[in-house]
Amino acid sequence: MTAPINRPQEGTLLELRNLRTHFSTARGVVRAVDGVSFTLDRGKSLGIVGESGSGKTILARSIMGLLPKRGTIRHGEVLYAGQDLASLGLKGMRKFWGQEMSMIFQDPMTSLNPLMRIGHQISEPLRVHLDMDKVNARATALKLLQDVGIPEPEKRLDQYPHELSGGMRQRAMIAIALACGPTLLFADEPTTALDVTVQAQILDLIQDQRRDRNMSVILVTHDLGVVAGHTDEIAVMYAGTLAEKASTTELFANRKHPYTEALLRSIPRLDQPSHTRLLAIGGRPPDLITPPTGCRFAPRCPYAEDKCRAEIPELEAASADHSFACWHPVGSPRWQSKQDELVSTGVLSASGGIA
Amino acid sequence: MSDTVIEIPSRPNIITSLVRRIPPLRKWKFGLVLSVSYIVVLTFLAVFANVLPFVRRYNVLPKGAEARRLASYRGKPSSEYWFGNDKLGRDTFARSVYAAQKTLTIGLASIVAALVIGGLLGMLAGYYRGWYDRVLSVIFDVLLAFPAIVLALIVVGRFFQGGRLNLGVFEMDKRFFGVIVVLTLLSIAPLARIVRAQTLSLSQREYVLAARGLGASSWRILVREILPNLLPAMFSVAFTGLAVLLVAEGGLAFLGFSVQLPFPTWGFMINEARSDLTKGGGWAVFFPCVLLFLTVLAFNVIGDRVARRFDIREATL
Amino acid sequence: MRYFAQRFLQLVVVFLIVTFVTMVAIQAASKDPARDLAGPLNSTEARVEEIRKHYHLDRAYPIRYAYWLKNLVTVDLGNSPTLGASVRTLVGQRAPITLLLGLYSIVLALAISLPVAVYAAYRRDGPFDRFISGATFAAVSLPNIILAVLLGYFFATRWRIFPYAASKIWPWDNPGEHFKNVALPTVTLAVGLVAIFVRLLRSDLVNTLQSDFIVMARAKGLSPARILWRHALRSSLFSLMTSVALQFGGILGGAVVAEQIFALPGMGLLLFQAVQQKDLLVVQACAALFALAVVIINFAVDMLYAVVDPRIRHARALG
Amino acid sequence: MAGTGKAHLHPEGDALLRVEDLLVEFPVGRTGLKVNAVTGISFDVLPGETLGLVGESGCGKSTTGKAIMQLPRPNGGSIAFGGQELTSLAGEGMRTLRTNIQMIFQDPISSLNPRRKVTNIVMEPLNIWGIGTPEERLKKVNEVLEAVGIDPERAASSRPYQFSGGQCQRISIARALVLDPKMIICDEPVSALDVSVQAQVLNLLEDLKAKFGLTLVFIAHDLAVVKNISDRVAVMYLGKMCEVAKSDDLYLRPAHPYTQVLLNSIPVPDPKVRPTGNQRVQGEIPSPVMPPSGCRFRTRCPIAQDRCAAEEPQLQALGDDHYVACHFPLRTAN
Repeated sequence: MTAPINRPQEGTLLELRNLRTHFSTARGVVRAVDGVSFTLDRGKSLGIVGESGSGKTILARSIMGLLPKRGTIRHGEVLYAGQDLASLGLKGMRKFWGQEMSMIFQDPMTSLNPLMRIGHQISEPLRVHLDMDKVNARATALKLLQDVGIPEPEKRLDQYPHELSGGMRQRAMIAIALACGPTLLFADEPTTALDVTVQAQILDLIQDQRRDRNMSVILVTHDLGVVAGHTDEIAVMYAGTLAEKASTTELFANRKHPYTEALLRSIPRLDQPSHTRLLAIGGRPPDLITPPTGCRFAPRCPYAEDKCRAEIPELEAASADHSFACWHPVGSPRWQSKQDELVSTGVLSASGGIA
Repeated sequence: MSDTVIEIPSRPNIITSLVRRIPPLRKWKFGLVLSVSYIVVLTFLAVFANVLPFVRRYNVLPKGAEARRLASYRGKPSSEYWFGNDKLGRDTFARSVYAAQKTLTIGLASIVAALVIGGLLGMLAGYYRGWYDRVLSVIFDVLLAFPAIVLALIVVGRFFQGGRLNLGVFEMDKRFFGVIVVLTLLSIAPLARIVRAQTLSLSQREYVLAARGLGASSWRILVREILPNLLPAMFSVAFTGLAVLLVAEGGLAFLGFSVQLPFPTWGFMINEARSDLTKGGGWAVFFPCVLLFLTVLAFNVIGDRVARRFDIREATL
Repeated sequence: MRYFAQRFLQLVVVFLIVTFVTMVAIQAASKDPARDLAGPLNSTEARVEEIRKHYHLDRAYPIRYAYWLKNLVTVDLGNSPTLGASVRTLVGQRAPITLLLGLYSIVLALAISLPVAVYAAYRRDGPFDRFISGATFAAVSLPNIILAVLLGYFFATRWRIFPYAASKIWPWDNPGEHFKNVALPTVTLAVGLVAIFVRLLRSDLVNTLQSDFIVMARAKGLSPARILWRHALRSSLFSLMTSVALQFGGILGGAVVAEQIFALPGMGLLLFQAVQQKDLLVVQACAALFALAVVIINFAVDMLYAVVDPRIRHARALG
Repeated sequence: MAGTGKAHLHPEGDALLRVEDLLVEFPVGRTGLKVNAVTGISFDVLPGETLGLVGESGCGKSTTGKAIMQLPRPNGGSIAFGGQELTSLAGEGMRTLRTNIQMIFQDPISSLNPRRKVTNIVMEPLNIWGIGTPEERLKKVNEVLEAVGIDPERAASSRPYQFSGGQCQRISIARALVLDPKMIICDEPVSALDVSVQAQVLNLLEDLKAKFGLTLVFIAHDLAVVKNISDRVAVMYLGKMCEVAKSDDLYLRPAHPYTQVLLNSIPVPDPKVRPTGNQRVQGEIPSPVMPPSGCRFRTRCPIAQDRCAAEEPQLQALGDDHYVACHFPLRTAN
C-alpha cells in the first residue's frame, strides 16, 4: 500500500496519559478503565493481556475513540503522533479511522457485514478515504486478498462472508483493516473464535504484515501464549488498571506482579506432567462500580497486607523496559517469607512454580 | 414466511450490555401508574355497574313521560348527565359503563382463550417440529388468509343469531359467545407463531438438553423448563394483544357484528351516534371514542412496560 | 428452486383450504342456500329448484367445490340475485379500488416510516426519538373507526376539503379527483401502519446499530449516513417485511370499515353488502380473492427475503 | 489417519464404557446430503480413568459425547456401559441407565434454566426420579452444593444469573453429581471460563473424581487442558480417530502428523519457544459433508503420499498403550 503521507519510521507513535473510561449505568459508574498510561513506539507490537472484565477491550476502543457516546466519560490524554485525539471530534476521528488506525475484531462472522460482498467491503474504505475509482479499488482489493493469503482471491471478491471459512473470514477482515495502510493496527482477540491450527496462521500473518508495513500493533488477548510469541512488549491489565508492563522476554523471565505470576501458574502447560495441580486464583475480579481501595488485586492476593488494602501502588519503572504496580512484588522479602509459608502448609507445591 | 421472533437476549457483548443498562433519560413510570389506575377504575365501574347508584340512577332506556321530556335532548354533558345523552335521550355515561362491561369481558375472554390455544399449539409446533410443525403452520396460514368479516359472518351472523347458549356452567348470550369465538380465531395464528418461534429458540438451550440427559419426559421439559421462560413474553403479548382485540372488536361492532342488546359495545355506540354528529350529537360519539382510545392506550402502555421489564423485543401481533 | 416450488405448493394448499372452508361454512350456515341464491324476489319453488341444480347444491360438498373451482378457473361465478349483476363484473369493478387503496396506504406508510425510523434510531433517546415514540404509541392505540369518524367529520363534513361520499374514479381518468376520493380512506389505513412500521424498524435498527459489523464500519472511517443507509438499514428490514405481509390481510380487513364510512365502492363495501344480503356467491368470491391476495403477498415477501439476504439465498439453493 | 479399527480397545470386561464403530450423521437441510459428524470411531474408558477427547471444531468430539448420552441416538455402532448395550435400550431401561452417566456442558449460563432457583435446579434430577423424601432431597442437594463450593443458603434464594460463570459451572457439576453417577461426560466444561477460574474448575473436577470415584470423559479443544486432566487422550479429526495414548506419552512422542501439528500450533506462554513458520499446517479443515477419501488429514498433511488418498489407515499398536492410525507414523513400534 502507498502511504498517503511520508511517515517517520521511528519514535513514539502513541502515548496514553492517565486514561480513564467510565460508564454511567443504572447501578452506578463502572470504572472500566481507570488510569492507564503507557507509550508505544512506531513499528512495535504491544500485547494487552487480561481476563474478561479487565477492561482490555474497552481500553483499545477508548484509544481508538470507538465507544458509544451515550453514558461514556473519558478523561486523560491519548496522544497520537503528538496530537491529542480527544480534541479531534467525531469528524476528525473519521479521517483517522481506517487510514491511520484500524481494527480487527474477535468474531469475523459477526464483524463482517453479512449482506455485502467481500470485495465491496474491502474497497469501501479505499473509495471513501483514497478516492479510488471502482476499477482501481477492486484491483487493490484483489491485491490485498493476495497479501493476506486467501486462496482463489478473484473468486472471493464476489462472495459473501457466510461462504468463506472462519480463517478466510478473519483474513478478509485483516485485508479490510490493512486497506488504507494504517500506522496502528488494533487486533482485539483476533483468534479467539478460530481453531488452534488456524490461529497460528493468523497470528503469523499479522506479524508478517506488521514487519512489511512497519505498522505498530496492539494485540488484545486473554491468552498469554498468544502474546508470548507475537509481541515486543506486554501490558498486563487487572480490573481496569495496568498491573505490569515489560518487554516480552523480560516479563516472562522476571515477572514482578503477583497477578502476572498467578496467571502464569494457573495455565495448564504441555511440558508439565499430567495431573499437575494448577494454582487457582481464589475469588473473582472485583466489581468495577465499587473497586477495592488500595491495590485492586489485594483481596485475591496471597501476599497482601494492610498497606496493600489501603494504598494504591503506582505503576513504577523498575528498569528501562519493566514497570509494575505492587508493594510486595515477586522476589521481595515479604513475598519470599509468605511463599515459604504457603509451600510449608502445602497450599503451594515447591515445584508449583515455573522454571 | 419467517416468523416474528421476540429475541430473548442470551449473552450481549460487554459494551452494549453496559450501555443498555443505562437508565432511559426519563425514568417516567407515570404513564404506567396512570394506565393501571385507569384500568382499575374502569374495571371497578364495569363490574359493579348494576350496584353503583350513580350508574344505576339513570334510566338507560327512558320511557313514557321521561322520554317525552328528553325528546328535545340537549346532548351536552351536565351535572345530571355526565357524558350527555344521545338522540333518544339515553344517558351516555351509563351506557358507556355497561359497554365497558361487555367490551372488557369480550376482550379478556378472547385473549385468554387465544393464548391458551395458540400458546399450546405454538409450543407443540416449536418443540416437536417435523410433520407436526408443518401441518400446524399450514393451519396458521389458513387462519391468517381468512377475511375477518367473512369469519364474523359465518360465526356471529349465522350460528349465533340470538338467544341464550347453555354451556353447562356458563349461560350466555349466543351472539356474545360468537364474538368471542371470532376474536379468538383471529388471534390464535399470530400468537401461536410468536410462541412457536420462542419455543424453537428455547429448546436449543443447553438446560433443555441437560434435562433430557437427566431422563426428564417431554411433558416435564415443556412444563418445567420451557413454559416458565415463555411466560414473560406471553404476559406482555397478552396486554398488547388485548389492545389489538379491543380495536378489532370495535371494528366488528361498528359493522354490526357484535352484541347490541340490551347494551352494545363502544364500537356500536360510535356508529349509532355517528349520523347525529352534525346535529349537535357530538358528545355521544366523543365519549365512547375517548374511552375506547384510552383503554387501548392503557393496555398498550402496560404491555410495553412488561416487555421492557423482561427485556423482550417488540413483537407484532 | 426446490424451496420456491415447495413454498408455492404450500400456499396453493392454503388457498384451497381457505376457499373450501369458506364455501362449506357459508352454505352450511344457511337454512337453504338455494333459496338465498334465488334472492328475495321471484323465488318460486321451480326457480329455487333450478338454482339448486345449476349450482349443484344437491351434491356433496367436495363435488360442489370442484364445480366452484371449475367456475373460478373459467372466471364465471354466476349472477348475484340481489345486486343484479354477474359476480365477475361486480368483483372486477370493485376489487381494483380496494387493492389500490391497500397499495397506497402501504406505500404512504413506508415512505413516511423509513426516514422517521432511521432518524429516530440514529438519534436514539433524543428529543425527536422520544416524540416519535410517544406519537407512534398513541397512533397504534387509535382504533381506525375513531380515526375514520374524526377524519370524515372534519375534512369532509366540516371543512369540505375531501368528498364524503366518494365515487369511483380511476387514476388514469382523472388523477386529481381519484386521489381526492381515496385520500381519507388511505390516511385512515396508513396512520396505524406508520406507527407499527416505525416502531418495528426503529427497534430493529437500534439493535443492528449495536452489532459488531457496525463498529467495524465505524472503524473503517465511514460516515454516519453511509453506515445507516448502506450497512444498517438493509439488515434491519426483515421484521418490517414480515410485518408488511402480515398487515396486508389487516389492511384489506380494515378497508371494510374505511370504505363503509367514506362510501368508497370497493370490495370491502361489496363484501359488507353481500354479507348483509346473504349473497353467498359474492361472499365466496370475495373471500377467495382476499385469500389469494394474502397468499400472493406472503409468497412475494418470502422471495424478497432471498433478494435481501444472500444467506437465505444460499440456504435455499441447498434446500 | 482418520482411522477406524479397534486394536486399541481393552478386553471386553475391563472397560466401563466401550464404544464401537460409532456413526452419527446429520442431514443438511432437505438436500439429502449428510454431515458425517462421527464416522466409525471406537474407544473405551476404564473404570476410574479420565479419557480426554481432543480435536478442532467439526471433529465430532462433542457429537460423540452427546451420542453416548443418546442425545440424539447414534445412526450406527454400539455403546456398552458396564456391559449393557445402550443403543438398543428404550423407554424405562434407557431412562434408568441415564442416571449412571451425566453430562456437563460448555456454556455455564445457558445450561441452567434462568427462571429457577439454584437449589431447585440441582434438585430436579431427584424430583424426576422421585428419590427420597423432600427433606432427604434437600439434604442431599446441600451436601453436593457444599462439595462443589457453593453456599447452600445462597443457592436456595438465588437464580443462576446471580452467580459468576465459574460458579454456574460448579452448579452444573452439582446437578450432575446429585444422582451419584458412575461416569460424567464433560463437554468443553472450561472453554467459556477465564484462566484463573478454569484452574479452579479443573482442580475441583480432580478432587471430586477422587472423592466420588468417578470416571470422566473430558472433551475439549485445548490440548494443554486435556493433557493436564486426562490419563489417556484420544485425538480426533473430522469424525475419525487419529491417535490414542497415555497423555504424557502423547506429548513426548506424538506419532500422528496431526497430533504433531496440533502440539506445534498451541501458543506456549514462553517467548523462548519461538514457533517457526514451516511447522505450520496449511489450509483449514475440509467440509464434513464431503470428506477427503482415504486418510481424512491427507489434504493438509505435510507427509501425505498417494497411498493416503487410496487407503484408509487403521489404528495400529505402537506399544505401551499407544495407538495411531497413520500409514506413515512419525515413530514406529518400539
